[in-house]
Amino acid sequence: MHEWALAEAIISAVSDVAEREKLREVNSVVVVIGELQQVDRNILRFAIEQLKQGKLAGAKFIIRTERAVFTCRACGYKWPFRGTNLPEEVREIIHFIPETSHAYVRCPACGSPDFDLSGGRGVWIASVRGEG
Amino acid sequence: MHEWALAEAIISAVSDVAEREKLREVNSVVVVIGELQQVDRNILRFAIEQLKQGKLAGAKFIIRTERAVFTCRACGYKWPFRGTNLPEEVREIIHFIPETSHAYVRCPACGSPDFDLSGGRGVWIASVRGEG
Amino acid sequence: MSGKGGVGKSLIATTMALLLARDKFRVGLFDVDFTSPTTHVVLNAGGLKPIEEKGIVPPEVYGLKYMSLAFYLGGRALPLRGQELTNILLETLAYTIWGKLDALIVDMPPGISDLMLDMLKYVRRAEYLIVTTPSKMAFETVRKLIMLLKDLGAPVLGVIENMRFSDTEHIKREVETLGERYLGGIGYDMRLEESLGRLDNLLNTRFAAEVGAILRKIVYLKT
Amino acid sequence: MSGKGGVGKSLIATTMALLLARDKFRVGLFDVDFTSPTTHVVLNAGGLKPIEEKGIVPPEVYGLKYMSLAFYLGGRALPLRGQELTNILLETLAYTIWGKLDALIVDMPPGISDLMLDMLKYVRRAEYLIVTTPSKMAFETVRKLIMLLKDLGAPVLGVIENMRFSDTEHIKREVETLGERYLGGIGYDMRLEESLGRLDNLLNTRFAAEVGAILRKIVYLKT
Ligand SMILES: Nc1ncnc2c1ncn2[C@@H]1O[C@H](COP(=O)(O)OP(=O)(O)O)[C@@H](O)[C@H]1O
Ligand SMILES: Nc1ncnc2c1ncn2[C@@H]1O[C@H](COP(=O)(O)OP(=O)(O)O)[C@@H](O)[C@H]1O
Ligand SMILES: [Mg+2]
Ligand SMILES: [Mg+2]
Ligand SMILES: [Mg+2]
Ligand SMILES: [Mg+2]
Ligand code: NI
Ligand code: NI
Ligand SMILES: [Zn+2]
Ligand SMILES: [Zn+2]
Repeated sequence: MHEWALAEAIISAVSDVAEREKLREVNSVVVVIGELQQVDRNILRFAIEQLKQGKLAGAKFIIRTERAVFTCRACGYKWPFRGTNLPEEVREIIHFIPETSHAYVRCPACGSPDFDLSGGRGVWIASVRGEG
Repeated sequence: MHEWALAEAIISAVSDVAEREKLREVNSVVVVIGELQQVDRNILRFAIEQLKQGKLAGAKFIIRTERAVFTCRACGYKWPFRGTNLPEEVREIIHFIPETSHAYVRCPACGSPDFDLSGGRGVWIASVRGEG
Repeated sequence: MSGKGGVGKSLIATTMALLLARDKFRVGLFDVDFTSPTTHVVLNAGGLKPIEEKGIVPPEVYGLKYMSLAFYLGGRALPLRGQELTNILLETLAYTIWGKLDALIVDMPPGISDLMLDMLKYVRRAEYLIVTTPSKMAFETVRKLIMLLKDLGAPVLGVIENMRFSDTEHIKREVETLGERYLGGIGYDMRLEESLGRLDNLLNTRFAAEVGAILRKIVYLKT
Repeated sequence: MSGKGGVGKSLIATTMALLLARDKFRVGLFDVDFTSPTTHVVLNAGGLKPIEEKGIVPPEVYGLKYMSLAFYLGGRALPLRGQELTNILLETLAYTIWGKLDALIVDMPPGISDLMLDMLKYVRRAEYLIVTTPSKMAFETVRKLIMLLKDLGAPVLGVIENMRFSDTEHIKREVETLGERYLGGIGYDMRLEESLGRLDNLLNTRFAAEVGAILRKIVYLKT
């Protein structure tokens, strides 16, 4: 991902919200990033700090992660991507093309390769707080 | 479908509801049948009339049909199965295995064979009315 | 099954079913390659119609009970998405009245996708017969499929090497290295094409004789 | 594409891409047979790794830009349901940086299913090259596919008849009856197998010469 472009997009979206909600000042913003989304959180945080200004200058940006979850289609068992014991190289591949997990992951309960991987993708703004 | 077995199942399900809801007498029952479900409505009606007894003896059975609808995955257009101009033989095949419609039907708006066929399957009891 | 297309799955499945039926076994053949069925070409049975009566009664061809979507398509293509393949499999499994059978032979599509996952999920008693050719391009996929089925603990009957042109042993060695049974080779048979759709001719080809030898081995192993 | 497996789609697609690259065209090859990719066997390129940098930069093989899931699977099987095939297609189309190309050759899986429907839906500029063999069993499916594509108004470049053993004209006649262009035949080439993975050898086979003749015809028709 292009963290600087992403930071710009976040700042601009938050400014729009502040405008719409007629906020004088923004206090805090929660940004959620799917854990499979390839974003360097440190670069993103740094870029946001550099870019924020005007009504947003004093806002605290909180970056949360949405977890990705596997759900077995054969037995219904659910388990977190995070908890899966995979080599770093494989995690990167799955970050990149999540469906490749079907080559590497099996349901811990029944051994099936037939599961859904849901959540963990996309970037969005969950909340904007401030003074009106 | 085995209309007599289906009638028995409907009567028994309605009796259970009457029991649970503590009804002295059942006045009317609405049964919904998907239009793709292969049920001879006349045989079913006849079978129900023959089998109903006890609390159900005086109940009026109303049989409704749930329509099947196509939704195009390419352009989003929706249209009813009912309205499709198909030879009787093909309608029977689609009744039997609804997915075979992909060989015979095209989206009227964009010509695509890539559509969903939803609704129109299954049999269920929509309501039971009576005196408690 | 194979994972790979064009290795002879359909022809071998159909020939095995015919040979079993000739030997008076009660056998069914179910073409599950819903978007591209071909067994009706071998059986010359595309024009048959199953009887519908409290379910689908599969027509008999040469003594075997036969079910294919080709009956319903009048030569048309049937483009289907994965979920629809699953729906059809479950519907046809539920409605088809096979009766008592000694064996139901299921002809699978290529690919490692919905129908294979559904067989693993829903048809727990299935046993898998794998077909490859001597070519690297076929065995690339077949190797992966074997590894997957072993990994999942699915019962593999063994591997057939079809369309052999020469006497190489590399596939046999590869199969045995993977810990599976090499059931035998079948030569490329130039006379096969003209026998498609003519069952008496087909059962007299060298191909059918070689399929028969492998079939006896499988039946022997299972009894 | 073909609908049918094992007719030579992957080998023809790869050979065409190599021939175009040798003639200095800017060409990409994308293996979309996600559950059973094979073009890396022809190119001997399974061990390559694409560079990831604001997207996937496909590695170059013999002058062509090449993308396959085989890069990511370390020889493992990748069982996938239809919706997942669609997801991968859209993700890889979005992330792969092909740059300026004269042609992107897409190697399709067999079957008339999710990926074919997705190509029709999302890749509107695609043109379809169809491969069959002389066999009734292959042409059964290919006929249906041609009829479907015509019905949908999809642009068909023509039909190639691969793995010919004799000089029959029945496929040519069938194709022309369907109103499509018969682009030519390719003989069964016994030396092909040993050339898989050896690009210089491959481009010197009779097979490659015949693919080249058909390719020139296609390029000529398009200009
Ligand atoms: N042993 C063989 N000798 C000659 N041709 C064969 C042989 N086995 C299969 N074929 C031919 O190969 C093609 C593919 O066979 P098919 O059974 O359709 O494969 P699959 O079901 O694996 O796609 C068909 O044209 C078939 O007639
Ligand atoms: N003209 C030919 N002569 C000999 N073998 C061929 C020829 N074309 C294809 N093959 C072989 O046939 C098999 C199937 O080819 P492949 O390209 O994998 O088909 P598909 O992609 O349609 O499944 C491979 O083993 C390939 O090497
Ligand atoms: Mg087949
Ligand atoms: Mg079928
Ligand atoms: Mg291929
Ligand atoms: Mg691939
Ligand atoms: Ni980045
Ligand atoms: Ni009935
Ligand atoms: Zn499970
Ligand atoms: Zn449409």
